[in-house]
Amino acid sequence: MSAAAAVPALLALALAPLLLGVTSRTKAVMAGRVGRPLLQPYFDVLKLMRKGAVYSRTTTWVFRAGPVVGLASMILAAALVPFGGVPALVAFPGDVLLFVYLLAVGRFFTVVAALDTGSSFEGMGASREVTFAALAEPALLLGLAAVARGTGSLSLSTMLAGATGPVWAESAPVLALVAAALVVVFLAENGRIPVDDPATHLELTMIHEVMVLDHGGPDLAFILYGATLKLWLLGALLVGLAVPIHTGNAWLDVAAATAGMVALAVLLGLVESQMARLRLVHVPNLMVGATVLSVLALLLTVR
Amino acid sequence: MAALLLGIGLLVGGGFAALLARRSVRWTTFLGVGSAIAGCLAGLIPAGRVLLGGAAPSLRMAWDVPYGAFFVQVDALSALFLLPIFGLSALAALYGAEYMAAHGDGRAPATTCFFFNLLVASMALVVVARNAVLFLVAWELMALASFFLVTHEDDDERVRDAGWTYLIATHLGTAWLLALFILLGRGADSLDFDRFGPASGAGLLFLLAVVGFGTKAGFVPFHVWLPEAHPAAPSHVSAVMSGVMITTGLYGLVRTVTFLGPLPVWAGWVLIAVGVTSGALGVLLAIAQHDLKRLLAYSSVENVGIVALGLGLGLVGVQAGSAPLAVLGFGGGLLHVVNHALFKGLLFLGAGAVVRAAGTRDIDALGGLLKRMPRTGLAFLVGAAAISGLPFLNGFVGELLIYMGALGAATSPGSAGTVPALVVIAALALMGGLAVACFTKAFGVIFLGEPRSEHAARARDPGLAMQIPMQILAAACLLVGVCSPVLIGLLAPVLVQVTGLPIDAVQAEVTRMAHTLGWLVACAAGFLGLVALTAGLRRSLLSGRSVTAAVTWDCGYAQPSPRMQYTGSSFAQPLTELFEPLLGTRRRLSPPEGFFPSAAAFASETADPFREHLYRPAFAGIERSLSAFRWLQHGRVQLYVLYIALTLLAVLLWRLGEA
Amino acid sequence: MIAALLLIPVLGAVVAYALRSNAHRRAMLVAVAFAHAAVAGGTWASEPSPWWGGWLALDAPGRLFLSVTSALFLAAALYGVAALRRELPGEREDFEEGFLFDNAPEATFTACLLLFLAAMTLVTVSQSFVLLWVGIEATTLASAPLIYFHRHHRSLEAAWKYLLICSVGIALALLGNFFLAVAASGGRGAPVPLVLPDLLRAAGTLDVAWLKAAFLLFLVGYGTKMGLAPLHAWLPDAHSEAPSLVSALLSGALLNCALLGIVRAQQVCAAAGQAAFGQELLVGFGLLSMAVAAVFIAGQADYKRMLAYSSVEHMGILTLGIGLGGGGTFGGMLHAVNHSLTKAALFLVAGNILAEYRSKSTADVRGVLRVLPVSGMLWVAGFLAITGTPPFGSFLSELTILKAALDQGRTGVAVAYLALLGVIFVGMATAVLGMAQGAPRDARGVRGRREPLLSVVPAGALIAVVLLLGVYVPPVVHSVIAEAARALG
Amino acid sequence: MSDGVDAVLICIVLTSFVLVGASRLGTCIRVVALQGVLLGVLTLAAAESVLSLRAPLLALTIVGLKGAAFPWLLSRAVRDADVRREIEPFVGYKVSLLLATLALAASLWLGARLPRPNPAMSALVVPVALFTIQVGLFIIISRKKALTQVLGYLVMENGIYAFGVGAVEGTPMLLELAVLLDLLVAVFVMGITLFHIRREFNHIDTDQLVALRDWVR
Repeated sequence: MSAAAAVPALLALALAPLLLGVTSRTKAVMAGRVGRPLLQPYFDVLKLMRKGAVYSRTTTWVFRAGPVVGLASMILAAALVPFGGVPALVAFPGDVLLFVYLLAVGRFFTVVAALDTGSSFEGMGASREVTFAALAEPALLLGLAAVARGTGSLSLSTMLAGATGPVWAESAPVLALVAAALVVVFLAENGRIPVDDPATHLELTMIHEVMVLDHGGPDLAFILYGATLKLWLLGALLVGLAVPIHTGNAWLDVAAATAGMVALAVLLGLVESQMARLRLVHVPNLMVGATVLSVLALLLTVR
Repeated sequence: MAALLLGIGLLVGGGFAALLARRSVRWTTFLGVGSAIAGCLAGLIPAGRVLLGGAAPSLRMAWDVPYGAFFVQVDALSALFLLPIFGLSALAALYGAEYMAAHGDGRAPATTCFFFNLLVASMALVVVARNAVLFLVAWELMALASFFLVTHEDDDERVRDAGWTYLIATHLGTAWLLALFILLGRGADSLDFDRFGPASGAGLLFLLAVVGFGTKAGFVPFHVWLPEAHPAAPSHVSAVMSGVMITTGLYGLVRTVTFLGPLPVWAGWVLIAVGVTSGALGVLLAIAQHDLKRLLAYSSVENVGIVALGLGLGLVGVQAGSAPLAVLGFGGGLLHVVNHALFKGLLFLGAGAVVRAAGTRDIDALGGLLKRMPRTGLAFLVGAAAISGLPFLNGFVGELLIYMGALGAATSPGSAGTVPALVVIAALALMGGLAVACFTKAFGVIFLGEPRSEHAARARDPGLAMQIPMQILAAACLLVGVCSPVLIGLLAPVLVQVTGLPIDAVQAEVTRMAHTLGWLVACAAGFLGLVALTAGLRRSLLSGRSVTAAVTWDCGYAQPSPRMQYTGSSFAQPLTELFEPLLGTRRRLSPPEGFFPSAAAFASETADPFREHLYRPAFAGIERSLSAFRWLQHGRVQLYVLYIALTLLAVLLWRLGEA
Repeated sequence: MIAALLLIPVLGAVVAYALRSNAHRRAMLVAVAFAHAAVAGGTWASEPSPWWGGWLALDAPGRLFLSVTSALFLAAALYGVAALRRELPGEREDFEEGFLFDNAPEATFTACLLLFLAAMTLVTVSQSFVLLWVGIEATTLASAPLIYFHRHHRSLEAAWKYLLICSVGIALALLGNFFLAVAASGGRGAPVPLVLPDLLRAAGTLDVAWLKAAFLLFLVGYGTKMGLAPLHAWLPDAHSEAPSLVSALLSGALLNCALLGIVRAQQVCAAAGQAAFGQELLVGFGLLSMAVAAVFIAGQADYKRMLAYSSVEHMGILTLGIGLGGGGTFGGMLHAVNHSLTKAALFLVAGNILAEYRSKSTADVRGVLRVLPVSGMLWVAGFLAITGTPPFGSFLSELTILKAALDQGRTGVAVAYLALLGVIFVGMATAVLGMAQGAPRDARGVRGRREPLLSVVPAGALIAVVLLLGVYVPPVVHSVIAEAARALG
Repeated sequence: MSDGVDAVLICIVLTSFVLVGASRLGTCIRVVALQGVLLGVLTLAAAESVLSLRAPLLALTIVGLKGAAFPWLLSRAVRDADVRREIEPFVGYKVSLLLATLALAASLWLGARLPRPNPAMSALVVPVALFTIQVGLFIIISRKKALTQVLGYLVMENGIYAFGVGAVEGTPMLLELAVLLDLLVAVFVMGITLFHIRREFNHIDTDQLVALRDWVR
């Protein structure tokens, strides 16, 4: 693997928080406010890293392990995702499955960490997290399967590299459907509106945010950073699929992809400022809808 | 072969010895458990040798029963199943030594030791038998031994019911097998396996096998005995039953497939359908349970479903003549059999430790055990992560193989296996997500938070005899995950035998898969590195900063109490509500009322839908229709003589009328 | 040798009637049983010479059933010592309706028991149809008083029904004998004496129509005695009311004797080339019996009646086997042996349970395994054996019969067979296990006491033999059964 | 010769009809006795040679037993157990007679189907025998009293015996002996049982004997 292969991972590590900044700025603008600086997420993470920590007497090492494992799995996942046509650091047939299941690892530990506090709020959040994730997983995997079928590869790098203009030309509806499904997964996995509302923390209707109520200091920093990474990675999948720009020049491609990411962040901001979050009982329908989209995509490829 | 027979002999002999030494608990335990462990170790030798490429030893002796012959053979397939059987049983026996002793319900554990050894011996015999009569005898012995183990605490009404349900289910299942084997050996005057050739009506025979063996394996809807029996048994027995005994059903199915030759196209579909239903319903029902051991039992149904998915894909592959699909499907399925033995055994042993320490199986009465029994907790966590199929543990590897097979079929355009493959992918994805939900619930509610009852608060880690097996199994889960590139090589001979593909084709697939797994291991190393890194970072950040302890953030409630915690039922509520139509969960709610509500209660219960809506009515119906004929025995002697007269008339008219 | 077989029990009966002391009489009973068993065992060693010009001789089926009968009688006699000890002298209370009743004098009982043995021996050794018939008639008359041992109205009713129904059956069988005589004296050729070898030799000359009619009458007549549905009506009553050791003999030995009658008839038919004629009927009766048994076993409230119906079931099974022919016949004969031993053991154990719990109701009995450990164990083992569970012998025989059915491609028969076996298993399992397991209800003052050796050893031995037959069928037994099966064509 | 036999056989049929139609216990017993005597006559009539000692002996025993002993035994039983003298049938007399006629027809049909056993002997033997047997069975089935069942059994035996004497030529003595033995012990034991029944229930109706059954309304 060449040095270039490290680029996607490094970009992810470096720029992930920026997306959050862009999104919140977009929302602020839409709301007619000035809003926080673009780099605010970086500041938050750094600030939190400098703080001490308060642990509930109920908690055990699991609580402390949660953020660590979560972040580690995200970083590893970052090594699997290509960016702008540049293959990922680690690419092998089947890495797509590893990627999906790494998300599961992160979830597993976040959830048990939340349960470790014995707080009913965090239990509630945990329960919802696993529920919706279980529903999101088929959508994600089937969507990826559709891409794999379209590109005849089982490795993310080649799959996304394969999603080029020509492919779009011939099977636009498939990729479009998959992209749509992935958008839903993207929103759900990252706990964004309309599935979840990252802005509030103590509503009984919260999912992701309420799980980390008891975390503070570096732990919270890890969680925050991990969340932005997740946002970036799923975004990268989406962009890699939806922005099939492949000039010969790697730098241009990367630049284009980055632009695409920013655009995605802005889009996300727009969505969040336009939509309200769904009632929880309706969220499953959204997930099932996404799964249906993936299945449709597959049927299109199978016929 | 000698070693195997020695092992079986040791097991049986030790069992009888334990019976004879009934009087003294110490001697019973020593003889029973000692012989069990020794026998298992002896039995492992030939299994290991064969898997490492040794020749398959076999022994054929005359046996003076109709159609019978004492014909046993350890080929690769047998060896693959012998491995978990002996391995897990040895550990369970060791565990049982302490478990039963402390379980002290006044009765010496002699009978338990005896039947445990008998169970292990018969399981081994089942997978090596090469004669239908021998197989069936071993098969029924296995059922009987496990039945007596299940009804160990038979003074409990529920345990008795569980026992009967089990005995009846397994006996009725065997009826199908009788028909299967006789039809296989049709016309022949011997029922040796090597006489069974590609039979006519393979499809019918296949269905017989699916029903007959599926009853033992716990395929939905033949699984009803499973969630009853496994909780009722002592935990080390549950571990063996759930970990390996039910997989003998899968063994039988695979073995039968090797006899049948070319199967109809729908055969693979049937298995996949079974796998989807078993997997999805199994895990959903598992999530809905409050009883820890019931939860684990249902999760066994799920895992059997996963195996069925793999085998089904394999069959489709064989019929479509696609080597990758066949190899990866069967490979994944069989590997998952071994993995399931490891983590399900581990989880049941852990559950046993919990039940013994806290005196209850009710998840909602537990909590905060990780502080009180840290070692058990750690082992259980590993098991939970493994069974959820999280990467770098053994559970993931098996599922990965099946996924790869399915994806491969899905991506190769125009392959016959596309649609089944996609079904499998969707099913596995859903099960994976639900499994995470299920076992975060199990681990989280039991081991984390605050204890919800006095018993739970007083729980302590068990002694070494129960610790060691759990730790070994936990280590094994890790090892299989990490050594997978090597281990998968061992599957090659088995796969050749099962798929009937040429060795080099299988070998090629296996090496391709090993390459992927190699990457996986590399990632595992990277993952460990990253974890260490982040952990180190966290430590260095926290060093010198204030780290204080407080109560859990309680949103300003005056008095947070353990009873305010999220219980298992509430954790599962969104899913149970979502899948209400499938599960038929019953809820009883008496909400708080008035300004000063005195008492409020909420209880939810999820009974087995098939037991409730299929079997209960069916059996009741049969009973009713039978009792409709009771008037025959009317009591009047005149009537009885009338029967005789009518019979005479009937036969005369029938037989002489035509003559 | 045959003379000894017949005379020992007869003389024994006379002496038993004469003897005054119960102790001596019981000792004598056991002694006779042993002697008879010894001689019967001897017949395996040396072929006994025919007697009465070949009217009395021992062929394969005869030897098979003679040995079973003798063994069962030995077991029953030993058990009888313990059982008779349990019978308190004078009036005792009936535990179902609470009235007082007394027993028949033990002298009569023992004498009838021994005559019963003599009669059954006669059946097994007689080659002449007439003697066979006389023997079966004699069994009825000898066993009726045994059923009426407890002198109260229920056992009297049972005895009356037994007597009347079986007499009717026997009468039909007698008519069968006449028909056979007609067939034998038929126009073609000289009259043939009704002795098996002669009949088999001259089978070709028999008049087919009369032969068929004769077979039908034998089937219905002896079938009544054998308990084939719907001719079985006497069986549950007699078995439930008779003392347990009598029930054991009725179920284990007597039914076989009746079967022997049918077997003989079938032998002649087969020799006359009419094997197929009977087989259809036998299959039909077999399945019907199993079905009827299933009806009454499912949810049966009285465990002795349950065992009785199970006898009907097994008579059905082995009739089915014989009806299938070929391997099925072998299975049927083997099953006859397995069933006799198992069922006798079960009845003996049932006697222990009855004596301890003083109730025949399945619902009243709980926790036998705790109260009477040995009996409880035998009870469960017997249940497993009777339902054809490996490693007990009946598994092999039932398997063989199923194989015969499937090999002949008679799927319908096989399916019905398996289904009925399943239903019956469920019915018996719930009853038997419910009795064996759990903790005893203390209502009836049930308290575990040491079980006298003689009350459990006989049953234990029988079960052990069945177990042995399940894992090893000795070649000599195998050959005899095979020979018996061959005789049936 | 043969017409003599026929005459006897017809008489037997008639007695059977009377038996079916009779309403009083005493009558029945007497009719059965009469039938016994008729059988004795039949034995003589059917014998090939009157000179042989066998036939008269047989006839004598038959008459002795069926004509005298059993009827006496039964009527004594009736006297001791002050039973009501009616038959108390389940099936009315007219219906019974109708059924009997049908039975006669059936037995004629059956007799016609079976090859004639003994050319020398009257063709009526087989049908009559079968008919008598059916009547016996019918009486057992359709009458309430235990005593009538014994009667029915006797009639059945009569039928069988008639068949034996009439149809089976040159059969070994054994068969007749068998019949006698059967009658002797069967009726003897039944008599004893009747005695016990009377002691137990103070009457000999069988509608009390329905305690043992698996069916409850």
